Amino acid sequence: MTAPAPPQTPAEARRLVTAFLADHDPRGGDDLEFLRARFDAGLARVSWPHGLGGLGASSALDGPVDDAFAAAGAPDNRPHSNIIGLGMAAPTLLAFGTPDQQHRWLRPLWTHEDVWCQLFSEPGAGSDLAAVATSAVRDGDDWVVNGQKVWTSLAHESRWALLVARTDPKAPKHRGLTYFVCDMDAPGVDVRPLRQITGETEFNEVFLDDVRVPDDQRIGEVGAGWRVTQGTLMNERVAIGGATPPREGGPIGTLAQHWREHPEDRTAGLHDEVLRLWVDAEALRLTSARLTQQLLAGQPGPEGSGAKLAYASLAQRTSAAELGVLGGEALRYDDWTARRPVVGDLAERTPGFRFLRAKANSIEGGTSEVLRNIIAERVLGLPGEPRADRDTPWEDLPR
Amino acid sequence: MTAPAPPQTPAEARRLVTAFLADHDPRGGDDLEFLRARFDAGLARVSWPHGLGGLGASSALDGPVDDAFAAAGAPDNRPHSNIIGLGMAAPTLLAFGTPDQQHRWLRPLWTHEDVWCQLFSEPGAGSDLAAVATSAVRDGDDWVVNGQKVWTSLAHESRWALLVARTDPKAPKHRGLTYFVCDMDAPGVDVRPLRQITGETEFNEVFLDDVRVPDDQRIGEVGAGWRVTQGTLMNERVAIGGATPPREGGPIGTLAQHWREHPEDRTAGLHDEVLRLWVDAEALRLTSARLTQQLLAGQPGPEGSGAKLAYASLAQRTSAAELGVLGGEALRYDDWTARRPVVGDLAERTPGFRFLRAKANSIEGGTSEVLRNIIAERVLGLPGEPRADRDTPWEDLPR
Amino acid sequence: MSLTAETPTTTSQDHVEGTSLPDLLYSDVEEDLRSSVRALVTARSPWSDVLARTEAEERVDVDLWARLGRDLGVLGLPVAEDRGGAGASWREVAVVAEELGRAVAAVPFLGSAVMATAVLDRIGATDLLEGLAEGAVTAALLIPFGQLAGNTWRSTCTRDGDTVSGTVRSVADARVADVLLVPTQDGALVQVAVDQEQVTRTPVVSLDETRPLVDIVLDRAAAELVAADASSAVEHATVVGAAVLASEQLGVAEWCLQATVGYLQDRRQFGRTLASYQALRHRCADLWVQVTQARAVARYAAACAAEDSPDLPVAASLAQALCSDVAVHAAEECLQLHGGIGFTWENPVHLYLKRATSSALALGSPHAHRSKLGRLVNLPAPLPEELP
Amino acid sequence: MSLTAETPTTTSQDHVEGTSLPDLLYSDVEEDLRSSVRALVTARSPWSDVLARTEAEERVDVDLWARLGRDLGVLGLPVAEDRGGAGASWREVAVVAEELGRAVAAVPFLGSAVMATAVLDRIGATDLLEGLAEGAVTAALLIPFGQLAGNTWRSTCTRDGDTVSGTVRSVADARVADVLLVPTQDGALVQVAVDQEQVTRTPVVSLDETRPLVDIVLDRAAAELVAADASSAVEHATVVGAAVLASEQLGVAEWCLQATVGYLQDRRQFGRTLASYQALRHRCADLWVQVTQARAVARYAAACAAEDSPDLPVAASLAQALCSDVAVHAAEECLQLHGGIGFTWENPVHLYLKRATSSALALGSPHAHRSKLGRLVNLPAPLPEELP
Repeated sequence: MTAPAPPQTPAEARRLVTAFLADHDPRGGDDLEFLRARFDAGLARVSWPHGLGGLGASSALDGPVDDAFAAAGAPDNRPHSNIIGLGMAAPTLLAFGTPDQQHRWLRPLWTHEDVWCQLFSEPGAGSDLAAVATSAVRDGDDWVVNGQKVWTSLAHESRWALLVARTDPKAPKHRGLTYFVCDMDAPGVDVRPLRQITGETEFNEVFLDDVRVPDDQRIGEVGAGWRVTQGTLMNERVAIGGATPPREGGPIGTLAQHWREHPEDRTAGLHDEVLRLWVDAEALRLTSARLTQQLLAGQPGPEGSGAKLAYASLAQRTSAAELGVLGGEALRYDDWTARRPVVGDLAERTPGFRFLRAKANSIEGGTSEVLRNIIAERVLGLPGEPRADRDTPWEDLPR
Repeated sequence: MTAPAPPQTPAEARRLVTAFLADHDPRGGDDLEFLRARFDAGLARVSWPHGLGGLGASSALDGPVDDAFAAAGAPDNRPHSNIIGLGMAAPTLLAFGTPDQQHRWLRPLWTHEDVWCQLFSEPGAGSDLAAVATSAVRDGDDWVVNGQKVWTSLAHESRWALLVARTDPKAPKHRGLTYFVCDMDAPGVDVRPLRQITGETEFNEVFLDDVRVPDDQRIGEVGAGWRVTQGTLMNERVAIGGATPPREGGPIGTLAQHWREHPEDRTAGLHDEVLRLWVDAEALRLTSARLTQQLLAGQPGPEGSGAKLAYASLAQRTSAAELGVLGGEALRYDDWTARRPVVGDLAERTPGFRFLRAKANSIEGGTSEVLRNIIAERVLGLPGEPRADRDTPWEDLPR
Repeated sequence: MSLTAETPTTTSQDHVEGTSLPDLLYSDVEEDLRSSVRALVTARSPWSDVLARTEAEERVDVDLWARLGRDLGVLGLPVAEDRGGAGASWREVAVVAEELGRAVAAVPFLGSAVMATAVLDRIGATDLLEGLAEGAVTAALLIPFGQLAGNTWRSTCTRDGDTVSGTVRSVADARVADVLLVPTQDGALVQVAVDQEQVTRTPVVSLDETRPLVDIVLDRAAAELVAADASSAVEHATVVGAAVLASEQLGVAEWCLQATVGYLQDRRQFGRTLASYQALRHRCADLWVQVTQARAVARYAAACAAEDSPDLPVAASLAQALCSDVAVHAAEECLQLHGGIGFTWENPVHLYLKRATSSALALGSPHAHRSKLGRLVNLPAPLPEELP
Repeated sequence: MSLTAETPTTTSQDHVEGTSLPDLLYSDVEEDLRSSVRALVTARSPWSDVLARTEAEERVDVDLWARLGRDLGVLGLPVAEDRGGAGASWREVAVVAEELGRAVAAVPFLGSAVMATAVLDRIGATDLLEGLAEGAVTAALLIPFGQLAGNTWRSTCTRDGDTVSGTVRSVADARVADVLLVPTQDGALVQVAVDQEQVTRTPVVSLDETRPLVDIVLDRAAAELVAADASSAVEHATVVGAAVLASEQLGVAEWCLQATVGYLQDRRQFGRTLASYQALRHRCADLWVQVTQARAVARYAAACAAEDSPDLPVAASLAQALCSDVAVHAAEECLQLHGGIGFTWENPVHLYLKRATSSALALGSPHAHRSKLGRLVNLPAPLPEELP
C-alpha cells in the first residue's frame, strides 16, 4: 500500500486534524488513548515518517498541527516535561535507529509514557565529550557498562537514557565509542541528585555498576558512537530555532515590568543598562526569528551557536541588572532547600535565583568558549586549536 | 681620587643644586653651556654614575633635583622632545655600552644636542620583534646594513638611532641579532614620513641602503642583540612608573570639564559612562602611584604591563565618550593635512583626533594582546603559546 | 517647524502585532540587486580611489552616482512606478545601502535617494520625485546630520514671501545637491535651487570625508513651496533615513569582519598565522555574533519602513542603537587586529572606522536612540534627583 | 535621625591635596598581621566548614570570632590604647578584612569591629568600645545592609522615654550581637540589649548565608542613650564600613583569581591543560589587571580612613564602585572557567560568588556609589528630561 500524500499547507494539515477530531473526542477523558490514536493517525508530528507518528510532511507544519489540537482543547503530551526525549532522543532514533527500535520506542516517547534522559557528560568529560571513560564490554548478547555520568537532568524521572560509552580504549578517543539506549530501571543504575549553587537539585549524577544493556539497544555500529552523538547534539542546537516569543517574552519582560511599576528603584546608570538590555533582547529575538525563517526556507544557517552564546550573556546581564534595580532587597533569597525544580518556576522566584541559575547558561549544552571555537572554525573558516589527542589511543592520553 | 658620597635625601640633593647655582647663573643666557656644566657636575640625573652626569644616587632623587632647577628658573633639556634618547637610549648605553661609548654619547644626549630614535620594528616584525629581517654584514671595520624599519618616531629630527639588525640568518631568530648605534646622517639612510589615520605624520619609515656602521658603534656582543633589545624595552615599560599626575590629570580631565561646562550635552546613559570613566581613571592613577611606590621601595613589580593595558583601554573609552557627549558636533574634524605632530597638542585638538590617536595606544610599545600574554606567562605563571620558531634557523621560517 | 515628539505608549505590548514578524531574509530579487551594485562599486569605487577622493577637490564620486541612477536605476526603488520610480520598496533600498556601506562609497545616496526621496514621496511631490528617481536631480534635506531621527526639533529657517533664510550646520550629502529641501519654522517644506547667490555652501572638515558635510547659509534665497504642512513627512523621512542607515552600517561591519578574518589568515607572528591564536579567533567569533544581530535588526527596520509599520519608530531606533555600536566595534577590532598597519593612512581600515564613527553619530547617537526607545516602549527615565 | 547629605564641591580639584598620596603599600607590620590572620582562618575556617555552616543552626562561626578577639586581638585595632584598643588604624583593619574575605569567613567583623566600633569611637563611648575591642561584646549598627554609606537616610526608629520602637529590615552581623546600636529619628544613638522580650530578631533567608541577615523589630525596647546627636558619627561609620568592605572584596577577588589560575593549570580538555588555551589565559590577565586596581583603590580608601582624610567619602565610594564590580566579575570568571563543577554546591566557588554579589549591594550598589561620586566631584546628573 502506498502512503497518502503528506499535507502541503497549514490549511491542508488543519483539515486532517478536523477529520481526526470528528472521530476522536478530544475531551473524552482518556488522554493516553487519545494521544496514542493521534500518533497512529500520523498527526503526532506530521514531519515524522509514515507509520512513526507522522506523514512525512514539512517541519513547518508541525506547529500548525499542534496549534489546531490545542485550539480544540485536546490533551497535549506535556512536551516541556520530556525535552530530551522529544528534542534529542526522537531525532536520534529516527536518524540512526533500526525500524524495530523506532517502533519500540517512539510511540511511548511521544505520548509521554516514557521520559528520556541523556548519559553523556562525565566528571572528566565535559566540553571534551569524546573523552568519556564509561566502559561497555561485550558479554554474550549484552554489554556490561561501568562508569559515572553527570549533569543528567530528568534522570530520576526517566525510563530510558541515551548513553555513550567506550567500547575500545585502544582506539583514538573519537573512534572507540558506541551509542546505546540504557534502561534506567535496570539493576546497577544508581541516580543521585546533584545539588547546584541555587540550592536546587536540577541535575543528577548517575552511577553505572555492571549494568547490562542488550545489544539490540545499541544505536549505530560498534565504534560509531561519536557520529551518532554529533547527530544528537546537532538536534540540541537546532531546537533553539523554535517558535519566536513575543517582544519582552523572556527575562527582559520581568525586568521591564519591574522598571515600569517601581519608579523609586530607577537610577540614571540603571536606566541606560535596562535600555541596552531591552535592545539586546529584541535584537536576539529578531535574530532567532530570522534563524527560524532560514531553517523553514531550507537554508540551515550556523546562527544557532551564536544565538545560544548571545542568550547566555543576555540572561546573565539581565539578571544582574535585576539585582541592581532591587538594590538592598536583592540581599534576600527565597529558599536554599535542596529540591527538584518546577517547570516554569524561573519567573516566580527571586532575582537572586535567576542570577545564580543564569550562570549555567554559558556552560550547559556547550560552553560559550566551545561555541566560540565552533563559530571561528566552522563559520569563519579559521583554523582550529592544535590537537594532541586525535590519533593517540584513548588509554594513553594524559588525564 | 674617590668619588664624593652621593646625596641620600632630597634635602641633601637640593643643597647640591643650590651650591651649583651659586656658581652658574641659571638665567645667564647660554642654555647649552649651563646644561653641560650641570651634566659635568653630576646633577643631570643624580642617579646616573659619577662622571656620566650623575652621582650614583637613588633614582628617587632625580625628581627633586629637576624640581629644584625648575624652581630656580633654569633652562631644561626639553625632555619631552627626546623621549627615546632619555628613556631608552641612555639606560641602554649605561647598561650595555662601553665606557668610550658612554662618554661619547651621553652628554650631548642629555643636553639635547643629539636627539635619538629607535630602529626596531619592521613591516614584517611588529609584535614579533625578533623576526627583524634588516641585515648587517661585516665588512672590515664596518657593518653594512640593508633593510626597512617602520614606526620610527622622531627619525626626521634624530642624530642617532638604536638599531637592531640580523647578523646571522642561519641562527634561530633570537640568536642571530646584533645591536648597533646608527648615525642617522650616514649615507644610505632615507627617512620618509609615514602617515597615520589622524592625517598626521607622527612616525616614519626608514630605509637603510648599504649604510656603513663602524664596529665601535656596536652595543654588546655580536649575536647578543636580543638581550640588549629586551633591556631597552624593559626601560620603556619602567618609564610608565613616573610622577603621578593630579586627579583628573589625563584625558578624563578634558571630558569632565566639558561635562561641567555643558549641561545641555548631558544624558543619563552618558552620565553613567562619564562616572565609570572617572572611577577607572582615578583607579589607574592610584594603581600607577602604587607601582611607583613599589619601585622606589625597591620592589619592582610587574604592574607596568597592566598599567599600559589599562591606560590604552581607558584612553579609547574616554575619547569615545567625548564623541558621544558632543553628538553631532563630533561629526566635524579640524585638520587632515599631513603634518608633523606638535608636543602637547592632544588636548588642543578635536575629540575626533583624540579618538583616532587613542587607537594607537593599544598597539604602540607592545600591543594589548602581547601584554596579556606577558602577564599570563610572567606574572600568573601560566604556560606560553607553543612556539614553532624558537629553534629553527631564521632563514628557514615561513614568512 | 516642529517635528512632533514621539507619543509614549503605556506598555510596549501595544507594539507587538501578534507574534508574526515580517520576512527578515533576502529575497532572490534582493540578492540579484546586491550582485549588480557590488559589481559596479567593485569596478568603479575601489578603496584606493575612495581614499584619494577624501583629499581631492571633488569629494563626491559623481561618476559612480550617475551610474547608480543611469545604469542600475537604483535611485528610485521605493517610488511607485506611476511616480517615476521602480515600484520596489525600502527593503531593496536597504540592500543597496548595505553594499554602498561595504565599499564606503562617496555618493549622496542616504541624503538624496533615501531622506529627500522619502519626504517627497510622503508629500506626493511627483515632479521632483521623478527627477530624483531618474538620477537627473540630486536633492538634500536640510537638517543637521547629527539630529536625532524623528525627534522634537525646531527648524530655524524662516520664510518671507517666496524666500527663505537661515543657517544649518553640518548637512550631509548636500555638497553636490541641485536642490535643497528646507523645513521651515512654520512647519512647511520649501525647495531651494542651489545655483543662486543667496545660497552659500561652506565645506566642513568632516570626520568622515567620504560623506563630507557642509554648512549652509540661506540669505533670502528664492524658494518654492513644496508643502505647507510637512512636519510629519519630514519626521517620517528621518526615521526612514535611520532605518536605512542601519543597513549601511551593517555593510561596514561585514566588510570589517571579513577583512579581519582575511588578515588573520595571512599574517604571521612568531612563526604562526595570527589566525592560529585562540584569543583572536574568539574575538572574531564574538564579532560575527554581533554582525548576525545587526543583520536581523537592520532587516527588520527595512521591512517596517517598507510596510509603513506602526512599529517603524521602534525598529529604526533599535537598529540605530545596535548597528551603530556593532559597526564601530567591528572597525575598532579590525584596526586593532591589523596592528600598526591598520593605523596607517595607506590602508583602508580608517575609512571604515571614520564612516562607522560618523554614522553612529548621524541621525542621533546610540545614546540618543536608546533614550528615545525608553520613551517609545515605556521604560521611563528616573525621576529627577532630589536635591539635598 | 537624618544622615546629612554629602556637600557638593565646585570642582573636583578641591579634593586634591597637592600630588602627595598616602602610602599604598603594605607595611611589614601589616604583612605580619596578614600572616597571623591567614594562619588562623586556614586552620579554623576551611571552606568546607563555611559551606556546612550555611545550613547549620548557628550560621556564625562563634569559635573563630572568639579567637580573632582573644587569640589575635584584632577586634580593636583602630581604637586608641587608652580606650582599650590596639592603637593601630583602619589600614590594619582593612588587612584583616582582606583575609576574612579571602576565606569567606562567617564572622560579624564588618558589623561589630568596623561599623559599630567606628561609631562608638567617633562618639567616644569608651565603656562599650572596650568590650568590643576585647571581643567580650559584639555589637551591630541597626541600619539596612543595603543602605548607601554616608548618604541621606532617615531612621524610622523612635524614642519614647527610655524605650525605642521601630522595624529595620535586612540587618547584617546582628545575628549574634549582644548590643544593638540604634540610630533614631531624632538624630540620637541608643544602645539596646538583645536579651529582652521587646527585641525580635527574625532570620532572613539571605543571598549570602555566610553573612546572614535578620529583620529586627523593637517594640518599646529598653534603650540607653549613647549620644543625643550622633548623625555625623553614624554617617562616618558607614563610610568607614564601605572603605573597609572594599578590602574584603579585594580578598574575595584575589581568592577567585588564584583559584582560577590553579584550576586552569590542573584541568585537561582535549588532551591539554586548560591553561594552554590563549583565550582563557587572556581572561586571567585581564582579571589580574582589575585586581591590581582594586588593591590600589582599597588601600587608598583604608589610608584615607586611617588619616580621617577629607577625601574619605570620595575614596570610599571610588573603592566600592570599583571593588564591587571586580569581586563579582572575578567570581563569575572563576565559576565560568571551572565549567560545570563550579556550578555545584559541593565546590567553594558559589560561596565567593554569593559573598561578592551581596557585598556589591551592601552599603550601596556600585550604581549608587557612582551617582554619589557624581555629586561629590561635581559631575552632575543630566537635567530632567523635557516632557513633550
